[in-house]
Amino acid sequence: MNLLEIFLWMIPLLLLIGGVGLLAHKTATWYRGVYGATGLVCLFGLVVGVAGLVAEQPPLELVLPLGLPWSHAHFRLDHLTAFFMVVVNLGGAAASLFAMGYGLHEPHPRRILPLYPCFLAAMNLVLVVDDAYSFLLAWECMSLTSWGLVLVEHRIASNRQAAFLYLSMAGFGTMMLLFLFGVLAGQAGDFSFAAFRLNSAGNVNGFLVLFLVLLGAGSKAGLFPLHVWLPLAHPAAPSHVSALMSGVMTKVAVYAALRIIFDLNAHVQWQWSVPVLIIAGITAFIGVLYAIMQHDIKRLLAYHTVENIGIIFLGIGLAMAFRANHQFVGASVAITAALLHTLNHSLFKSLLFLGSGAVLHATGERDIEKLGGLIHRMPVTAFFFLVGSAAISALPPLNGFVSEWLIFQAMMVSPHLPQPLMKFLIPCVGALLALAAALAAACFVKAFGVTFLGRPRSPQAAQAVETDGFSLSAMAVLATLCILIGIFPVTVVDLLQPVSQLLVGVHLPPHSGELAPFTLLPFGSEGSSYDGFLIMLFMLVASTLTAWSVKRFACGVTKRGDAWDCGQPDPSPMTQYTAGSFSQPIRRVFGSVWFYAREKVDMPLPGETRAASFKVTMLDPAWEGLIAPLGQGIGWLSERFNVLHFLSIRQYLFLVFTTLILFLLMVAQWS
Amino acid sequence: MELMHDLLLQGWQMVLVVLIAPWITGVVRKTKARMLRKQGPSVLQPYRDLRRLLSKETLLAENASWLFRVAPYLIVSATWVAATLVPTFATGLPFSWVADLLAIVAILATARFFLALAGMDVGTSFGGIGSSREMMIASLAEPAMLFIVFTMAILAGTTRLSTIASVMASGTMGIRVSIGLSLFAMLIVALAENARIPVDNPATHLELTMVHEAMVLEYTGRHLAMIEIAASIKLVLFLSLISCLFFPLGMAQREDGWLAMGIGLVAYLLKINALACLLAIGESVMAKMRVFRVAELLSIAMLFGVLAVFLLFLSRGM
Amino acid sequence: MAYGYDISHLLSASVLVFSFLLLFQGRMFGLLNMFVMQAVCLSLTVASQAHFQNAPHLYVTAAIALFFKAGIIPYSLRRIIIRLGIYRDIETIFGVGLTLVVGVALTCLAIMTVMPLAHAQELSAREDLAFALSVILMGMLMMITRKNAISQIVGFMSLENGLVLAATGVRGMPLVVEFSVAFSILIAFFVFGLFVFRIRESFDSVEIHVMEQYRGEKQ
Amino acid sequence: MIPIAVPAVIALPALAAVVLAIIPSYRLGAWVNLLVSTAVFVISASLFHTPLAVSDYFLLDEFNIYLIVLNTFVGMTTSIFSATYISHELENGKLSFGHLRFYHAMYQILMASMNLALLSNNLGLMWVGIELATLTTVVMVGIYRTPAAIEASWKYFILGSVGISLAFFGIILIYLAAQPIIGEGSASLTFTKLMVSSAKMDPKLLSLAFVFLLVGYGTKVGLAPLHAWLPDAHAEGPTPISAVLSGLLLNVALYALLRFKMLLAGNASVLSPGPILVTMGLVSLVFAGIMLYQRKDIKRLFAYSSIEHMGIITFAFGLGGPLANFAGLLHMTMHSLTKSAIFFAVGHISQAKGTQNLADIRGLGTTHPVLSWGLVLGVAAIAGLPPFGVFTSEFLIITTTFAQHPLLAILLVIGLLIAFCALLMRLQEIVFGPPSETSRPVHASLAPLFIHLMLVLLAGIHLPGELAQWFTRVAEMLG
Repeated sequence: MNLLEIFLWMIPLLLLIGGVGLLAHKTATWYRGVYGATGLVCLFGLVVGVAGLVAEQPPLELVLPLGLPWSHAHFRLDHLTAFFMVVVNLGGAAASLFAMGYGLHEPHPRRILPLYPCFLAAMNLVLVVDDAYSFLLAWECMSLTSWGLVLVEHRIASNRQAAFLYLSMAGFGTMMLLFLFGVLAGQAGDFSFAAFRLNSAGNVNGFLVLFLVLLGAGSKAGLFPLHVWLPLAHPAAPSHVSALMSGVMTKVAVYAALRIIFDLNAHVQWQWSVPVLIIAGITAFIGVLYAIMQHDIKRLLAYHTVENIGIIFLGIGLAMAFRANHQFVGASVAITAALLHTLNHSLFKSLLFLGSGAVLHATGERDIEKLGGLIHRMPVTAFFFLVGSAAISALPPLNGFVSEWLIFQAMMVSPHLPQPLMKFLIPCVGALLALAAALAAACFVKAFGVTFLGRPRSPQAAQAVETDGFSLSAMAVLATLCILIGIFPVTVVDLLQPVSQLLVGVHLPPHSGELAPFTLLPFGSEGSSYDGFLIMLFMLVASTLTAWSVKRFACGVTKRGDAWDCGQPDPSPMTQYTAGSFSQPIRRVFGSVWFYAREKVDMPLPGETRAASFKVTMLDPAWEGLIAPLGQGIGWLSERFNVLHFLSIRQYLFLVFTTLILFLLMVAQWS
Repeated sequence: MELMHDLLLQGWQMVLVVLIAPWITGVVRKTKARMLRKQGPSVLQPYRDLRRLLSKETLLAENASWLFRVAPYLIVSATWVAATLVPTFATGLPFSWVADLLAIVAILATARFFLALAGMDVGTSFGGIGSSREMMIASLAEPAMLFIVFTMAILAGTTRLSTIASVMASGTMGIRVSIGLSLFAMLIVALAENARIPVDNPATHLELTMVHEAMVLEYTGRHLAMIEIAASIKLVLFLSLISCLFFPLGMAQREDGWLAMGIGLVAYLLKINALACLLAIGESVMAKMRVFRVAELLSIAMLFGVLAVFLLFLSRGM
Repeated sequence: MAYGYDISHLLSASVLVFSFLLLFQGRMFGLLNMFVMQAVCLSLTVASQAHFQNAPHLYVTAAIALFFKAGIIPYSLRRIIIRLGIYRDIETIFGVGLTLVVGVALTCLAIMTVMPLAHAQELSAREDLAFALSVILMGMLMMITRKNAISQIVGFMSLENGLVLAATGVRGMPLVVEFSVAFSILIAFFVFGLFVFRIRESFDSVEIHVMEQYRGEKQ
Repeated sequence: MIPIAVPAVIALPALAAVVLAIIPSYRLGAWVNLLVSTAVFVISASLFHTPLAVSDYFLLDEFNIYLIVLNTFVGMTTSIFSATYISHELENGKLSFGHLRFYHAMYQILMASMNLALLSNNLGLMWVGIELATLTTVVMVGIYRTPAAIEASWKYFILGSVGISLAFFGIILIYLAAQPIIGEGSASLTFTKLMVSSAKMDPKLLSLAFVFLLVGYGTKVGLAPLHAWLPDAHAEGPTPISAVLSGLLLNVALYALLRFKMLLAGNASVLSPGPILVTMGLVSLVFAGIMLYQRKDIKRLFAYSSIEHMGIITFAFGLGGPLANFAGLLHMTMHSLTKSAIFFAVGHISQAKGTQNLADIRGLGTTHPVLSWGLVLGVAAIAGLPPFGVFTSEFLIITTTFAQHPLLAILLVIGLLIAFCALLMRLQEIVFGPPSETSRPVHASLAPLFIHLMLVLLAGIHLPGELAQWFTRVAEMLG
């Protein structure tokens, strides 16, 4: 049995666990058992993934007599697949571990149990299949199972709407992928990826392929303007599933994009990178901007997923531009950055979603305006959430910074691209990325500050208790990985090089520890460099020194007293800065243009007794410009056409008659 | 031996930035006072302030959390590390490759992140105001900073600071419009990052105009001392950055002997003192802006950054 | 033989003429009378075809046409009309004039479609086909333009007359008798259905639009 | 030599109809119905082991052998469903004992006539089969005698009759075209003989004939704008009949249409039926998709969905070529299984909730979990989601269309998406959310529902090689 065969056994195993989940009794043991088994299988998949990534061997292939009878189901395990196996199964294992505790507190655990392992199975399957039919099959199963998971709390109307929008968009994406495979298959009708690789060398319209990838995989990943479903659907699912959807499923979409753009398409042209870069830049920017405006913690996180997908696609776009111009180092740096960010995002986004799940469980609230002060009640969760927040805000020495740094480094060499358009475009996109990173930091100061710091804004928040050990250990694993990758990025970057070789045809030389063992040197020892480990070390030294000197020289007495607050402390927690007021400056600066944000202040004059009011209205450009008109258009059409359901028999006969006359005219004309 | 030399050199710079930080703050204050025809406190007053703060008891608000107490250490260490990695009197310091310009900016962002969180910890309205505005200003300063980095990277082919400084010092660049534009942008960014007029007024505690001061309102005693020193170090850092990027005169090389190092040190001290004076003069002649005007100021910085990059394509014939 | 064709040809043309007259009729009994005339013409045509084609089974068809369409059905319809007391003018959608114009246009269309058929077909067969097609189209036209269920049945029967005309006009068409039986059953169904609905008092009228109020899904 | 099983699958149900008409006990009637249906299925399945054969009146070739098995299979499962369904209607007082005798007899006549239409080698016989089936269903649709049911069946009847007549005229024209070549008599109406000599026939006459056949049989298929009878007939009759209508009768009518398409394909200079079919298919698909949004009745909803799928299938056959034809055949099979499964579920639902009104069917997932799993899976399947077989055919249709005619593919996909969203929206309303108040337990056999879904699922995951070979051969025949 080779790795691929071993890996493939995971799929029926997970499905089997799903079947067991269907029959599970209402006891904690059963729940733990199902989640634990799922987690173990994922862990196993993780091991296989790492083994596949490390192994220096040609891609493994396998054909099973499934699917379409003339082409069968093809499976293939190469380094790209192996890398994404790691991403998927790491997220899966962590979420399962979390769910061993959290899953018990869910109001309807038995609705999740059968679908959860199947969802993971579908995601894993997407990665290994090597023909269009099986790919779409797995792809849609992934949508379908996650749709079921979004609907777990189906009595809430907004969840149902989210689920509807989600599956509709998923359907749209699948159709686009169908087109795409239609293009790649050409007239021959051979749907195996191997045939696509051959075909694409011929006269396949590459731009069309790219366009369809952006629509098909992009809608799943959450690229602007097809992201509208994402911030609605991801938060609606139970938190561990949200973690999977945001942290992992969007990565499967990235996988699809990478596979199609770089692997199934023989020739990448530089022009293709232009739409990718523009869309990615806008996605990153608008995602984070919208996130800042959110008060629902899970929705905020979901919008950040949109942002990070933008960042990943920036890396992809850069890689395309460099590869098309045969600037292979740049391409390799860019693709490494995209891959690393994929991994990083899956880690910290899962971590944050799990943290939000813990908060949700402890307080029953997702609205951060009703939270506050949780750092006292849930110190451990708060710490892990802080790690996640810092990581997603791209702060050194954590992992989020490393990948963004690599992307910036790739951008720094973009002036070497021969096309003037690229020279001008990439710095602008870079500015958007910088803006997005800074805004992300602002957003997480808000998210963490309002949720965990300050004073509790509701009784639920005041009475929260720390979450259970399983949940905490899942978060601990992810937080540790965030820190480790931040400190030792070199190891991961070196691991990613086979994937880079596969995608852009070159890889960065392995880091030899020329300057120091853990220095990241994408352009060789003379080029730009970054060493997270030493920064961490220096910061440790500096803070130790500081601490020592403070201990040595300062007065050690610490007293507790009322807050100062310029001498006018107000005991009511309502006087604290809220999430809405925190985001107000940024909303004023950016929101009025992008979201048509309008503030409506109603301040009673002195002497009037009515309450003052403050209202903010915002519109989502993608929603207002795309989804809403579409929905209205179909509604309008259906109302107009509905008359046809209420005609009289005579009128129906008239329709038949007219059809006949038309055909007769046609025949007369044709003769 | 080599290693000892390296460590010593790096250690010296580490100590240096801390040592001169209060001094520079003192110089700025003194100059501003003189500009206003006031006597002003001594240049050494910041040192005394620190000692006074350290000797005082620390008063924590009732619901201040562990984060509030940890944050000052983190802020100091992050700022300190960042400042250590910026070339001051010599380029090519042994650990100069640890962090490039981007990473230094990001390390400062880490410090700011925790400062803003600390501002929100006690749960007062002023803390929130400060954090919110600080993050808004930072988010606008960052893209402008990126364009400066871009300009430098195009000129030097890397974002590693010591290489940039050597390239700039070598004089092969000549004087370019792009460099001037990015200097201008850099100045604005530096003003914004260090909470100076016209973006913020470090001297005021007038409620509605505070940004930085509002965040640290609840800090007392040793914690406040650390916040203060961190702010001073950050000022030194930015002055060093400007001097190393735009005026790399007299900077020593790693291999140079003690004499060159000495000259570099003197040159460095002169440069940053001069810059501090210039800063004070600038602050005196400008008025503080309304918070939302800051966005416009920073967009101008960004615009200059963009122009700098694009002009560079033109002038280098790329 | 040519002479024989001329006769049947003439007869089938008269069927078409009666189709026009059906369209023209404004009163119930007049409509039924016209239809009886058409059915008689049809059975004569069929009989002549039976004679000239030497196809005795067509006599059966002729007999069925005569017996059924010129006899039983009009009689039952007349009974219904009397029982329901609907002697009124028949409501048409457009005016009679316009209906006739459309009828002429349909005849032209029928000729246009049949005209280019291959020359291998005998000329008279082509013309017969054109007549039959016109009768069919006009039958449909009648079903569309009349609001009353009885005139719809008459329209359908007229349509079916066209079919019989076409089927018998072709040499050696098998199963014609069976077809005419099947169609007769179909029409009986129609009439029976009408009786049933009337008897069960589900509908108070044979005006079709009244029945449409009972649509399962209300607008 | 025609195997004895061929006349048997026609005669046995016909005989059974007579028997059923005189059996007084409805329970016994239901059992006999079930037994006969099973026996017919077994007999038809045995046809797989007999060689293909042709006679003057019957034809057993690759095209119809599978359809006949499908037909009898769905007939069998529907009779299982029908047994429990009908007894529930009896308890409700919606039907009387007399009605049930009539119902069971009619059911067998319907099966016999459809089998006749499928197996006949003679245009006339096929016509008779289809018309008989139409008339039978007309009667069954009106069986509840409610005004709405009578309206529906009256409409079905009138439109059906016009369709019958037009199709008959088409047959006369075919005969007219064939007669100079093959000669007089029934030989000129025999498919196999027509096929041989279609190249020599007058192409214009053939084209004219096809137009009439298209409008005539197209009415039976339910292609827009000839579809008007379909939604109401599905909604107002007993649900087993809706299942048979959607699952089988539409297929049979389409089969007839395809036979004529094959005939035309043999003649090079004839009017190409492809574009016409493609247009009608697209119109039906988009139109039905749009109509789905305003539906207030659960059975009408799925009836429109049948129109939509007939549109897809017609589109595929119109497109032609081995892959598209393959997909069309597969889609025919899958739609037949899935849609009848959905109607099984819908039947139970409307009994459980006591209404067909969508607004009153809410939160089924809470009250009837197993049933709603069935419905969710069924709708997911019919909406073209994997891993169900409908997805397989849509996959093939869209990919092949996009490679050849991108514009058509875009239109197709727009229609599919419109329909998909509508079905999804309604499904969520039915299954999820807080439950509506009235609901009763249903004691019904869900076995047919899940058997069908299993088969559809199996086809999605692994399409059996024999089936694929059969489809491929027929696809070649269709040209």
